[in-house]
Amino acid sequence: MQEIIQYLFSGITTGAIYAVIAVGLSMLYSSTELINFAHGEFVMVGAMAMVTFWVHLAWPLPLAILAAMALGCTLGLLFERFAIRTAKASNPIVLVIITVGASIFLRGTGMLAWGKDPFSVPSFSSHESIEILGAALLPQSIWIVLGAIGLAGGIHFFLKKTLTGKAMVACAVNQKAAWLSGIPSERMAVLAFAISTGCGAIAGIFIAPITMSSYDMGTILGLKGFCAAMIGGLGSLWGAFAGGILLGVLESLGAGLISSGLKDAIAFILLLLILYIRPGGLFAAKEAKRF
Amino acid sequence: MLRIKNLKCSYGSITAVHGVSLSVKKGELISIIGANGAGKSSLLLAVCGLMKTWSGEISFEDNSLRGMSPPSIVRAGISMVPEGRQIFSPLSVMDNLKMGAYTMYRKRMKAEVEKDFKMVLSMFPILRERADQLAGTLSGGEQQMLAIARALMARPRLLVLDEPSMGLAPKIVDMIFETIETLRNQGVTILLVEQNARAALKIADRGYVLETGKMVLQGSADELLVDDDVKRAYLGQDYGDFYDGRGN
Amino acid sequence: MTNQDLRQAQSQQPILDVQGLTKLFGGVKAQDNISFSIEPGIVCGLIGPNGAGKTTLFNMITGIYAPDNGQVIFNGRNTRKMAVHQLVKAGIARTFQHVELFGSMTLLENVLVGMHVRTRCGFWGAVTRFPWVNREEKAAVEKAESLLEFTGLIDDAHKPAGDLPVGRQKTAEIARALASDPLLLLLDEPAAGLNAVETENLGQLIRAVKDRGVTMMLVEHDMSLAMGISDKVIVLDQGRKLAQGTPREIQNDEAVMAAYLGG
Amino acid sequence: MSDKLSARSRARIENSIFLAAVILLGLVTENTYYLQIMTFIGINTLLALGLNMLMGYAGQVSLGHAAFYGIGAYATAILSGTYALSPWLALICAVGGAVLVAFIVGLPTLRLSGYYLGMGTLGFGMIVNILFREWSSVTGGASGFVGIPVLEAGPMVFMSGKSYFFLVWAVVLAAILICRRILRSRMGRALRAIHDGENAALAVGVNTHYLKLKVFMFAAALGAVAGFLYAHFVLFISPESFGFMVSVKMVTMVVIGGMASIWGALLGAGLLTLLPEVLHGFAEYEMIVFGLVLMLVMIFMPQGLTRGFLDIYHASRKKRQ
Amino acid sequence: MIMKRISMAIAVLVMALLAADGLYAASVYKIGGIFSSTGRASFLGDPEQKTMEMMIEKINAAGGIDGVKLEAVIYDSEGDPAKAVSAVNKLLHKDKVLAIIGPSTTPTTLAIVNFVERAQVPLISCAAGVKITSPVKPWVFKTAQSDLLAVAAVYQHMKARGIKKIGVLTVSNSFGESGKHQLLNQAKDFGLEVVQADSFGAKDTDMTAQLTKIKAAGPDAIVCWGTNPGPAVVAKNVKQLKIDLPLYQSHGVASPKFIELAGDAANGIILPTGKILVTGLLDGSDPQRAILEDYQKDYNAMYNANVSGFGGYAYDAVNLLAGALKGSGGDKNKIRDALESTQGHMGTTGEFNFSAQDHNGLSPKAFVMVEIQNGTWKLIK
Repeated sequence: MQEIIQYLFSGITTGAIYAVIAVGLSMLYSSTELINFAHGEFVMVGAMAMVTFWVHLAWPLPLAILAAMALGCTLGLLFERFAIRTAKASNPIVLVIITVGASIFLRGTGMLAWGKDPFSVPSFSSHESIEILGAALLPQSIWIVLGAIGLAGGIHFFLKKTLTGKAMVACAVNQKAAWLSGIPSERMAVLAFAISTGCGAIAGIFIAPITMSSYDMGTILGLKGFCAAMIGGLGSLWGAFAGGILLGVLESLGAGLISSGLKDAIAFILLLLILYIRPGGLFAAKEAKRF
Repeated sequence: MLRIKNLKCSYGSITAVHGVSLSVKKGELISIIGANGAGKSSLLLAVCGLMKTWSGEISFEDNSLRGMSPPSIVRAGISMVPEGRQIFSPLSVMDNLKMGAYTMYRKRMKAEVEKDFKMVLSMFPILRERADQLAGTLSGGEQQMLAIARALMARPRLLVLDEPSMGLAPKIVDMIFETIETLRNQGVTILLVEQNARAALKIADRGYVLETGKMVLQGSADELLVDDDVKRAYLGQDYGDFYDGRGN
Repeated sequence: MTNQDLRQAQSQQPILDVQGLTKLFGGVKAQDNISFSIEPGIVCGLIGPNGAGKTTLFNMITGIYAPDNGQVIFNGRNTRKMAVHQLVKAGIARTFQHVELFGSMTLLENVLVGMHVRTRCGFWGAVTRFPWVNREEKAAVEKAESLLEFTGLIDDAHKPAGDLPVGRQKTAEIARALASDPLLLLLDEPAAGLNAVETENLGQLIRAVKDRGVTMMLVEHDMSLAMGISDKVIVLDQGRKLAQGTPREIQNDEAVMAAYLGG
Repeated sequence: MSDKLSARSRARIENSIFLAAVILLGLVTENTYYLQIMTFIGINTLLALGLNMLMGYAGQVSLGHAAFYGIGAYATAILSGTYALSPWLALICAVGGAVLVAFIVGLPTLRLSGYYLGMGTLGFGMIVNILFREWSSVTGGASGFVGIPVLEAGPMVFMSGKSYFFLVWAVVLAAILICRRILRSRMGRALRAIHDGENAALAVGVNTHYLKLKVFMFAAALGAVAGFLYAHFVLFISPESFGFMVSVKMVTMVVIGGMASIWGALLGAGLLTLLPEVLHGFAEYEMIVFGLVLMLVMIFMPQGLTRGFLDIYHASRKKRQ
Repeated sequence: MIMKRISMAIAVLVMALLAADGLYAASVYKIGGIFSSTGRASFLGDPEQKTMEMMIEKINAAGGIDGVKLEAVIYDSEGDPAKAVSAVNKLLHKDKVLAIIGPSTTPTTLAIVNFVERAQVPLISCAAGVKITSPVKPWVFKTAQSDLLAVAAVYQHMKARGIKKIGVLTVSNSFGESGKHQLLNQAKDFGLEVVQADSFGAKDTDMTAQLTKIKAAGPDAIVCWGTNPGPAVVAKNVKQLKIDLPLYQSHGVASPKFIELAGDAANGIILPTGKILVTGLLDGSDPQRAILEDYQKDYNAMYNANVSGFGGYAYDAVNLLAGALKGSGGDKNKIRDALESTQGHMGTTGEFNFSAQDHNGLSPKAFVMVEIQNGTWKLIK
């Protein structure tokens, strides 16, 4: 029993990270119908920026977090402006390959900027774990889960309550009508990119203290985030969130109860089953037909 | 106010409009009628900037619209109620209206937007009742009213309506046309594109008849209402006339 | 049994019998209890204002949409469980409102694809090129060329379909549809985008196809053509059948007039 | 008729030029290193050819194609290495196994579309890769499989160098011919029809799902052959050579070369195999340059290199006239 | 647009031309190197490459070998077997090297052994896997201690402490897998019982699930076999889960980086290591001390960084090769034979005694056990 609770705690922590990554991917998808395969690299940028700003430059924590986020947003903005928008591709697979190129480029840049060694970042608060029902809960896990909820909530608020957010939704549901209402959809796409990559950076910021950061940490995380977004249903914000948590918990339970070597396989088999049974994901928002 | 000269539109290899000219004066209600595929919608797409591949001339208040994007055309003062309504179904009715006022908000004219809300909601009381509902849950007629209201929120000097009666029950159609008439009486210049010729001509000042991408008739609405050719444009000639008529 | 025999055997009963078709899109009835039948060998016009549900009806007959209620009996068979390609094999062919030829392929190849259900060479046939494969291919090409001859497109046989003018593309779609030896041919706005001369030629072609014994249904907005060519006209309005009759009956029908010109 | 004849004879001329080029390169090149690079290009071309049929013509993206590559390699490694079966028999088993797996996986997966299809194939690729790694008693696990025999056919021994170069390129040539035959046949016409317009293809009676499944199986077979050739060339395999990034690389080869083009597959495979070799000179900047080249090619030549070069050629000719 | 495309095309062409870099011949001994300088195993390859470059420079500064200068040709395998194969072919056939040092990892080494065997070029690998030199392949040698010896050292220590039941946690890559194999195989010889064996992914961010499972099995100690950064996460997770058991790690994390990554959680961890890590703590009489200090000093002066055991493998490899090159006149067979008959060569890793039966040449004495205390290493005697 105690073990199960421990597995759940671990799963929810990892899941919350996947969730933040998935939320960023999903949000970009819902406004531009693009999956950014470089998303994981923005997670890396966030984590490595924390290493630089907080550990090396010893900036105050809030400032370091803000700076790391800003770096993520700016890079996303530049990426949209100079790569995605310049590309006049009609076939979305071409855009996807561009993001693959960007991911390799960013990884290379990261290696050059931060070197090949991994780094460790201290926890936001004390290291001591809290004991609940005989299972240990890390304070950083609480930070991560709270952060994930806060972030998803924040995006929810932005999309539902602010004029710009609603305009972004409007562009996503009906770009033609949005244009006819005077909403500049290109600017919305840039904004969506910046927010999405910002989310990636935030995931990196949260993850840095619980694990080790290195220039090549992003790929697998981006992939897991992609899976999570798929499980939840592309374009659905809370679906992505739930998908992330579910994937994390499945992995943890799989590792704990069945086989740690096969845990990823277990997660992927369930993912395939979900896709077969509910082809649009658990919380399908709309038909995802792009390539 | 709006002047179109020798407009030609084509999609790929299909030419939908072959050299159409028309004009709309301030305060007028103009109807363009014609059967499906006559090229009415293509003409409107060109006016609103959604179609780029047109040649000829379109000018609004003496400024050419060539190369302008839809948002800048909205800012210039033309609002369009698109065919099939195209409301933002996952947003609430109120939010749909806010989207319509997007350019107003961006011009920092919040006070005016508030006034417009009042005006629009009093014109369409049903929308006030459903202000918080998701737009997708409205009935067809309500959606059409919402689409019109949304377009009005941008304070257009020219309102363009594309087939507002499409797919609606006759009673609702009557209501919509009454609303359009009221708007005209309030001084809004209106360009109405319709299949429903009688209803459209009844409220219009002048009318144009399009057939297979060409302007075949134009004149005052009253003249057109009684014109036999209008009927022909819709229902075709009868069997015997067909091959003779084409043979000439 | 060849198609010719089939046609004769079935000639007594309607080739297409549509019974109470209903289709909902998000709770809205796009088709509401539509019933009609079509006798073999006739041309049936299907008209109605935009959004009346004509294309939806076509999509249900050709198996692209499954009806929410009602059924389609084609040539004595209920088509409910049949996939699109099975329906084509059974003898239903169609053309599209917006030309949907295979643009990068030549006209001849387009027509050959139209013969897909009447030929059988698969992967191994393609790789091994056994004599029967070559024979089948040769026969198919000959038939395709004769169809292009029939539709007057033979001069363009080896040009990419996408490079042709619209008029010829529209005709080519009909040739492609005929390649599957259909019993019933559905034409969706064949005259859209055509000029007067082309429309007239199209009328001639439709009559020639009719003379080959193919039953046709056509959606058309060019009323001169629709009324001129049809033996029977069905009028749809807002997903319901409004009227049915000869062209002349329809032209004088009050309800039709109201639907088109407004009340 | 003259148009048709010229199209056919053009294909024949292309093939002959290709054949001549391969033979010439094989005879002239003495340096084993260059031969080996070209051998890898050949293996990658096989992969790209199969995937190109799937992506370019059937319009189905697979992000897990390395799985079939791996199945081919591991099947032959285990059968010929562990069980001492003749490699040529192992090849038949490898291809058969890959096709069977493709059938079982493709049946439900190909019903998905867009990103969901991408996800489905990605998941499949991951699962297969994890199996390679975890089933260590059979596959050798993460440390890889040692002891793959060298290919022999009668007196011929295919060791690295010329013999293997010719073997691989003979297979590539055969694969190109098969692809061409398919594309010119009824099946290929239906495929190209799906590429031009899936709805219309469906409406003229093409069973699109079945056809996609067939192409998926064909691509899997080519992948398995490539895996077989890889295994007997390198004589060592490990799960890393068949991971997710390899799948992505294959998709990139197809897209960068130009979809729905046989020579595009060759060009894409060539570029993506050569580029890293060339970029060794950039040392630490290798990844940056590689990413940039990938992005720039896709931004400015979204149709891929084949079309991109043709466009440049046409443009320059127009200018001259 | 067209200009852009043309310039793109030119760029691609120029790159292609760069491939055909110059062929020049000189009377030098060309030595090849293949290391995982980037990629997952860059922590191995990077110091190895740097060390090799440094050593070659040093030897040349001293006048070369028999008056002939050495030239290093080094390629990056990125830890990818296919890239290693391409690199080895380049070395064998384009650069025509006399001998090859590296690669850094077991799979990349296994991937190329067939090629060097066929080309009959001596290879001195820097990877740890037992499979490399067992069975013995005539042309393949290695300088890294086999994990066989590392496991023996760890189990020896456990046995001395009276530990009976252990939990095993390994990384799922070749290093961890090979380690797991040894851990499971040798346990009986030392009277140990493995109550739970688990693994984690090289890029996993959290190992609490596996540790919870191991904890539940009730072992007396936990052994983690992996390379950075995973084991550091394990160390942290063990502290966080309040698992109060001795934690053993492998020589794969024997570097200051591990202490930096694991922070406080590193304290109390016991691991086997080559002597290089604890040079300062060694007895003055230790025969390896002088050579270790030398290496340390040179490396520090050149790269302003601390040495690691991994770089030491390359150091030994270059020295062994240099010894074998002497008097060989560039004959590969002579080099191989000289390598195989090397006896009593003192290296950073240990004392090498090669023979026809042993191409690793090290004994368990190559390892010492250390404990991390207050962020530094403490030698356990």
